[in-house]
Amino acid sequence: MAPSYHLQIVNLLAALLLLISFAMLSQRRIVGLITLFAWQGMALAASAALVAWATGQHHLYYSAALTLVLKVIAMPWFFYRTVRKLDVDRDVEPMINIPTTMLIGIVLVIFAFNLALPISQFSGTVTRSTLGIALACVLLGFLMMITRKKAIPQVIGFLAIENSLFFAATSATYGMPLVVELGVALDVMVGVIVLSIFFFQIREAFDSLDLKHMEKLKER
Amino acid sequence: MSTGIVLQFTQTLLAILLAPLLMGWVNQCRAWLQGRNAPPITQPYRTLRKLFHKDAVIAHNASPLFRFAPYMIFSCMALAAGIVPTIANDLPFSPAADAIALVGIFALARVFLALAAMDVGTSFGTLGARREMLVAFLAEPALLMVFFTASLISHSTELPVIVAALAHREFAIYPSLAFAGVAFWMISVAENARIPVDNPTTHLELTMIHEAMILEYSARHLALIEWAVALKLFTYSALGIALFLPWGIAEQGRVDMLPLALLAMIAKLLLGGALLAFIETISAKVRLFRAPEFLGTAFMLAVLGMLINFLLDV
Amino acid sequence: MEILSLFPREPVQWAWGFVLFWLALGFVGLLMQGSQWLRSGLVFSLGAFGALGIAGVGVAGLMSPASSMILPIGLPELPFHLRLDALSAFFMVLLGSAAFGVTVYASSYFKSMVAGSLALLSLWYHLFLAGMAMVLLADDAYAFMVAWEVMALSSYFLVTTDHKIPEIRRAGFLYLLIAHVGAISLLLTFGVLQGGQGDYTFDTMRFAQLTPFWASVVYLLALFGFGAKAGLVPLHVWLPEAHPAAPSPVSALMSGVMLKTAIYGLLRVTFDLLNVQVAWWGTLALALGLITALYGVIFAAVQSDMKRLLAWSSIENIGVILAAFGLTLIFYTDGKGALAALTLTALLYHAINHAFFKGLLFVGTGSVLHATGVRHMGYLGGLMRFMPWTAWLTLIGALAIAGLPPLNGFVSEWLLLQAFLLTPGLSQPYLNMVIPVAAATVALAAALSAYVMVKFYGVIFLGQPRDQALQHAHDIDWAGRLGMLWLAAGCVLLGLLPTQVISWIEPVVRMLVGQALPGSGNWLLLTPISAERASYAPLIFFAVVAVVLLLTFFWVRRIYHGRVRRSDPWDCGYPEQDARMQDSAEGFGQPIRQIFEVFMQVERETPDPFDRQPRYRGASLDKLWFILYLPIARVVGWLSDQAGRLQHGRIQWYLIYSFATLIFLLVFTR
Amino acid sequence: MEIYWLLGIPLTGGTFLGLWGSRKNAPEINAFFSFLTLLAAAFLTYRIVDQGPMIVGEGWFFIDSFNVFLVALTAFVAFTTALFSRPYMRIEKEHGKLNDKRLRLYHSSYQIFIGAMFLALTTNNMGILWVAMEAATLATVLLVSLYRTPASLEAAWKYFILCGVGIALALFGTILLYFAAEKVLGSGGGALLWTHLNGVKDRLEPTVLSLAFVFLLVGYGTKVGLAPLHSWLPDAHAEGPTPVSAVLSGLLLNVALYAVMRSKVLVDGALENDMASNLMMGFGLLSVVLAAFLIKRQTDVKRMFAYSSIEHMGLITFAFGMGGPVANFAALLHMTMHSLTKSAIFFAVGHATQKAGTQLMADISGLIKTNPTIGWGLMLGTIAILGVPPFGVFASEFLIITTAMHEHPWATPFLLLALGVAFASIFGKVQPMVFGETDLPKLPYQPALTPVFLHLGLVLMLGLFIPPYLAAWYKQAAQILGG
Repeated sequence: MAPSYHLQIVNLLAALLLLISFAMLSQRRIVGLITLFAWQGMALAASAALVAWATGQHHLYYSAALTLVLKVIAMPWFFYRTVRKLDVDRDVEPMINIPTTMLIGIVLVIFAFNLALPISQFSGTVTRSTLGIALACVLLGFLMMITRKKAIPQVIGFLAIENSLFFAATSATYGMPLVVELGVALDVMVGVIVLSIFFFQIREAFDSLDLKHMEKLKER
Repeated sequence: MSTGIVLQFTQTLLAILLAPLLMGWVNQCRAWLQGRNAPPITQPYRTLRKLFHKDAVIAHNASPLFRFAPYMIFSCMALAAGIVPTIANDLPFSPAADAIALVGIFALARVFLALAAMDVGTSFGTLGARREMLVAFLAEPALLMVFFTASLISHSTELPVIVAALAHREFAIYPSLAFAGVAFWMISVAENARIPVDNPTTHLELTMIHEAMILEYSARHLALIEWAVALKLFTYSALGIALFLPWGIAEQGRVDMLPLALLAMIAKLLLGGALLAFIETISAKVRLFRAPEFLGTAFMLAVLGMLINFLLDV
Repeated sequence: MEILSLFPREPVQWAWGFVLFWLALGFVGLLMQGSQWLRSGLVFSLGAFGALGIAGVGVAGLMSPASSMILPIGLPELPFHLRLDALSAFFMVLLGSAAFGVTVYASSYFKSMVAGSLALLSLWYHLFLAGMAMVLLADDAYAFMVAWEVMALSSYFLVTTDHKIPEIRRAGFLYLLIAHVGAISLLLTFGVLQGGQGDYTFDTMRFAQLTPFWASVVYLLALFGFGAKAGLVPLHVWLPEAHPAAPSPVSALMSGVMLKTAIYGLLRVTFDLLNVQVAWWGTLALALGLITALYGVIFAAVQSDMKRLLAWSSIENIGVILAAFGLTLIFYTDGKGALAALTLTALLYHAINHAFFKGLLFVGTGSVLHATGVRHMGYLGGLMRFMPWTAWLTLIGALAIAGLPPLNGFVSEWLLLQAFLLTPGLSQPYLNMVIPVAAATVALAAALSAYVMVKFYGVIFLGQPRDQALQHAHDIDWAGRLGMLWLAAGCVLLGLLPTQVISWIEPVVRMLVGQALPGSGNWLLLTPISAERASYAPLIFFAVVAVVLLLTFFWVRRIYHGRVRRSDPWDCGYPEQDARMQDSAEGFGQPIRQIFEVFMQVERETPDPFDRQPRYRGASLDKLWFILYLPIARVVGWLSDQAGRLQHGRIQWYLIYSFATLIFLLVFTR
Repeated sequence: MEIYWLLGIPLTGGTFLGLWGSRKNAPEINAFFSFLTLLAAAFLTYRIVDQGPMIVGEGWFFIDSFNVFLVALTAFVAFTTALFSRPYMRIEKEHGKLNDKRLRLYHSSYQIFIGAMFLALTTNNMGILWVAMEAATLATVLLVSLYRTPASLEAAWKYFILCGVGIALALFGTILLYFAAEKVLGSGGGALLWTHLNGVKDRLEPTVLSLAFVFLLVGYGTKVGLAPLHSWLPDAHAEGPTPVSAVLSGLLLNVALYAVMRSKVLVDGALENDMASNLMMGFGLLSVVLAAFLIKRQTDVKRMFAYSSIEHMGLITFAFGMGGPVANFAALLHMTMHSLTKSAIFFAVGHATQKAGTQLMADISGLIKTNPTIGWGLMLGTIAILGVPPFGVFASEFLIITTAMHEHPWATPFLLLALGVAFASIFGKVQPMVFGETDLPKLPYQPALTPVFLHLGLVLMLGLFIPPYLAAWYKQAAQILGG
């Protein structure tokens, strides 16, 4: 059994993750959003590594490294590039104003927690309580996707969901089998590539990344 | 059986021969009532004779149906007169056609008359046919209902059985029969083209029904139709008598009763004819559009009679 | 010996053989690259031969006990079960005998069609026949439904043969839609009837023990499903559209035979598959039947399109049949077997009668259409002189359907009315009240149908031609005449030999209600109950009329000279004589319209005094369409608008849907 | 062994076509690879029918009669679609809607898409199943936006985002599954193998599994197109090229439903209640009804048939929800029939729209005149999909509706209503397209309609006669699904 301060650190990281999610929710500028996303990835990698060290699940080191490479370096860099290229770095007006979003977010967190409460009892892992936080992050990411009106923030929300899923996988269950991890990572990478193609297509079709141009297909 | 056959033929023949007489009698009564000096009672026979002697004039575009119809109508009426018990009961023909079939026979004759009227394609012919069918579609079911009322009492649709049931049993009051009687009266007035529904003596195009249909007929065809009309009147009167005052009709195989029956029959017919003439004189012809209402009333009365029968009599 | 063992013995095997023959014929007709004569003449006359075979099989089936077989097709646990018992055998006879005449007629009617469409048409036509036969043979729910829908589908394609015309397309669409909805409700019927665990054979259904509630559910669903096919008011709207749209022989089959398959199904489910009957079923069916009969005949009276008129009159006849069905149920549930037998006999008798005279009338209009190309009665008239065959044969049909003795229509009506007369003493008193009114309604409908037929026949065949072109109308050729002759002969024989026909029907009646009519010893005399009760001897009747007629004729001829002079019609001496002065179809229907205007949505187009060429147009439309069907359509449209609102293009909203669903489920499943 | 061929051929095909680029006979090569895949699938199927279920590759792959029949179906439809797309895409190119680059993209990702679906079907590992589903999505996103028109881009974007989110939820569900499993099976690779899970399903923790199933259902359900998660489906089907629409609604939806069913089996084992069944019945009914009413207001033919796919998927889901041998059998049968018929319809529609130059039904009429085969193909296909016998769709609908009436009578009014409305809407719109007059000239080229009539012929045959081995196959599958 690993000494308890590991757990405290992991829980701390979990709290940090939640905090970052909230920050993303309230962040207006895209660049800031990307930075937060990078930080989230960092926290993720750290927690993965920590859990790996604490529990001796070595394959978690690989996933930690993978996360570091993908989500802290590759993707943020890519997003910065895109934003610069398409210069879309303006203030992002969310559909619902920030305070309201925050309130909804808090409600969601409470909901997630007492949803996860009965489950975490059964967890054999040291970091059972993190499941609730992961779930909360998923829901917050979802909320962010709903509230943002531009393409890139929406995608970042999507990736935030991916992050929290990954967090759930690592901290709550000590990681999925490595193959799955790799597969997931691969999918995420391909997804991002596809996205990059998309951004340019959308850009050249609508010459902006604002989603309001994409409401033509409907029942009328 | 042989007596039955003989009876059957005599009765049918008698009916065919006597029918115009009844017509003449009615006309005579009416003339008296209206204060005219009457034609002789044999006037109808003279008319028939005259008509048979004439050359037939037929429209160019008349089809064979036109010439075939009068014979058809006549023979239908003859059969009808044959199966209604006038003087003797339980005739060999009568099982061949019961009350419902009788209605069917009338309908057959009527349809042929209407078709013949439409055949030449004159404005009046079609008009008459339409009006005739209009009258019929209410009168026919009403007549059927009258028969039903009678046959619900006698538990049979066989005319002889009905008559037997009504005549040869202890006297009983049937409220339903009262309704049926009134209905039957109204129906027979309509069916025989009498006032107040139709007027056999008018040729005013606005009002005529029956006359309009036979406008194109002449000579022997006309004669046959006239005769058929007389037969119809006779048959209806006989029916009314058989249903509503059947006393005196000879029972099964009672040949000795026949003369009495014959006398009773004639008496009743004279009475009925006079009554008909009287009512015709005192009543005015209704407008054609009122005719459906008149007949509707008859229909309702008949149905009511049947209902009453279910309520009270059974 | 091998050959002999291959050789079918049971009637059902023969029936299946003939069905196969029809199917094969259909595809041969599709693929055959021959002359028109080869196609229409050969294929259709072979089809007629098949029909004759089916009729023969039916007769054999009536004679012999029920025989059944199993085909190696269908669902895995559920191969097609076929069974030929008395009931299906009787309807087989109906199908075969009516279809024979119609198909013989068709072989000459379709001669003038273009090759391509004729090839398709012969395929659908024979598929249609085969489908109807299979409906009668099927002994499990799946086979039944397949046959049922094949019948509907092929008839749909027959209806839309001339699909260039939008009205016809609309008619076909309406037809298939209502047929499909009815079919779904039949599915539900069988869903209740099935033993569960997917055993759909009728045999197991016969032994299914249902509570009265579920039995009633089955009955109502079946009434809906079969009623939709039979044209029961208010499910009748497709019928006056589809039947006129189809080519006349097809209309004849649809009206004469296809509607009867619905009656067959109703009898099968109610009396054979269900082993519990509830009293009020009969009253419901009786009421619906009477309403249908009256509604149909009233609208028939105001039609001006001849085929539409016939279609409405089909609705009337179905109504009469359904009323008989209701009476049968009433008597049966009331334990009055003899009366049930009587009404059931009347029902079956009327069914086969209608097959014959309606078939005859429809092919009659077919040859009118063929000769003149006109369906609207306002442009016809006087055809009796140009096409005597058609005219005289149609006259028989018209008299028969008008219920006049001594033809067949009268017999069934007579039997039905007798049943009405025998009702006193039913256990429920309220029925004793209902019955007289019912009897009155039936009588009224019958009388009105006479009105309708006088209009139909008089306007089309009598009077002066309303159009000069009609002068050149030519009669149909010999094959067509042969077909019509067969149908007309059927009308006459069914009218003259009721006792024989009833003795054929007897096994069916015995099978369904347990007993049959007591036959009188005398083969001339039709006595349903007893000689005192009622009797009818059409042969004597006919003989007397004929004899009297001949006697009078010869007497007149002998005594008086037969000189005849031809001249213009007199017409009260009016100088102007014009074909347009005759009653038009609308004019003839006018009084009825005036009396029953409440049921109709009347559209009039009256000319004002200053019209250059004044013309009058009047149409009496079915009010039910406006007060029932259009509102339903509107409600559906409104609902779909509401549904459409959900889909309004904004991705955030779509995400909210998923989010809400997720949250809801999470809350819901805790 | 066949299994590796099955997975290998499409992937090599994809890469090869990617390299081969737009040389002239790329479509033929595409069809050729699809044919090889079909062969491999046939061998595999034969093996399974011969020897029963088997586990390959130290437990990574598991093939039983349930997924092998989907494999066969997928391979077959993929092959016929390749045949159809060969002339179709050529003409699209002639019309200038496509260029060589996109055609190459189309061909290579078509193969990869097929490969991904095979992986999803054959894998034994719930995690890999998820990965494969995601891969299939990614492979098709760019196909949907192949025409680069604003509309197609929008459709693809919605497809990507909605399905991405959905699939992410499915991943969370999978994690929860693993979370519950590792306590029974211990952590490591074994804990996600379906066979192992199936072995111990009654020991899995119910509360966790119910939660997991909610996530899995919402996640994969999005890809099945269950209302109200269906919003992406009509857009993607209507805007993508027709072959893609055909495989999307003919195959992808099935595979997604397959994933749902795999997890349902586990959940049913773990929870003794019928929570999963009720959920599926609810979703199914909702989809059927909603789709029926949405069909009524369509003007675009492909969009309309996309909604009809939703309707049928709803029907299948409802049937699976009812459970029991008959309903499961019916649902599997309906899966087959729907894929065959719907893809056939899309083929016919593709040619029709290509000829008319529009997807608006109002502007298409008289197909029977311009090209009888297309006309009759569309007409018969429509009749088949509407559940009119003797076509096979009726067989399954017959079983579904009768069973529903027998076991859940409350649901039947909705079914009756929905089927009636759907029939009226679809048939009322297709009839004037097929029948009636038109001024369009006859087709200049011969359309590739062999697939259409091949499919319809099969559907017709299955409606009248289901071969015993096929039936046995269905029955085993139904049993696996807890018959």
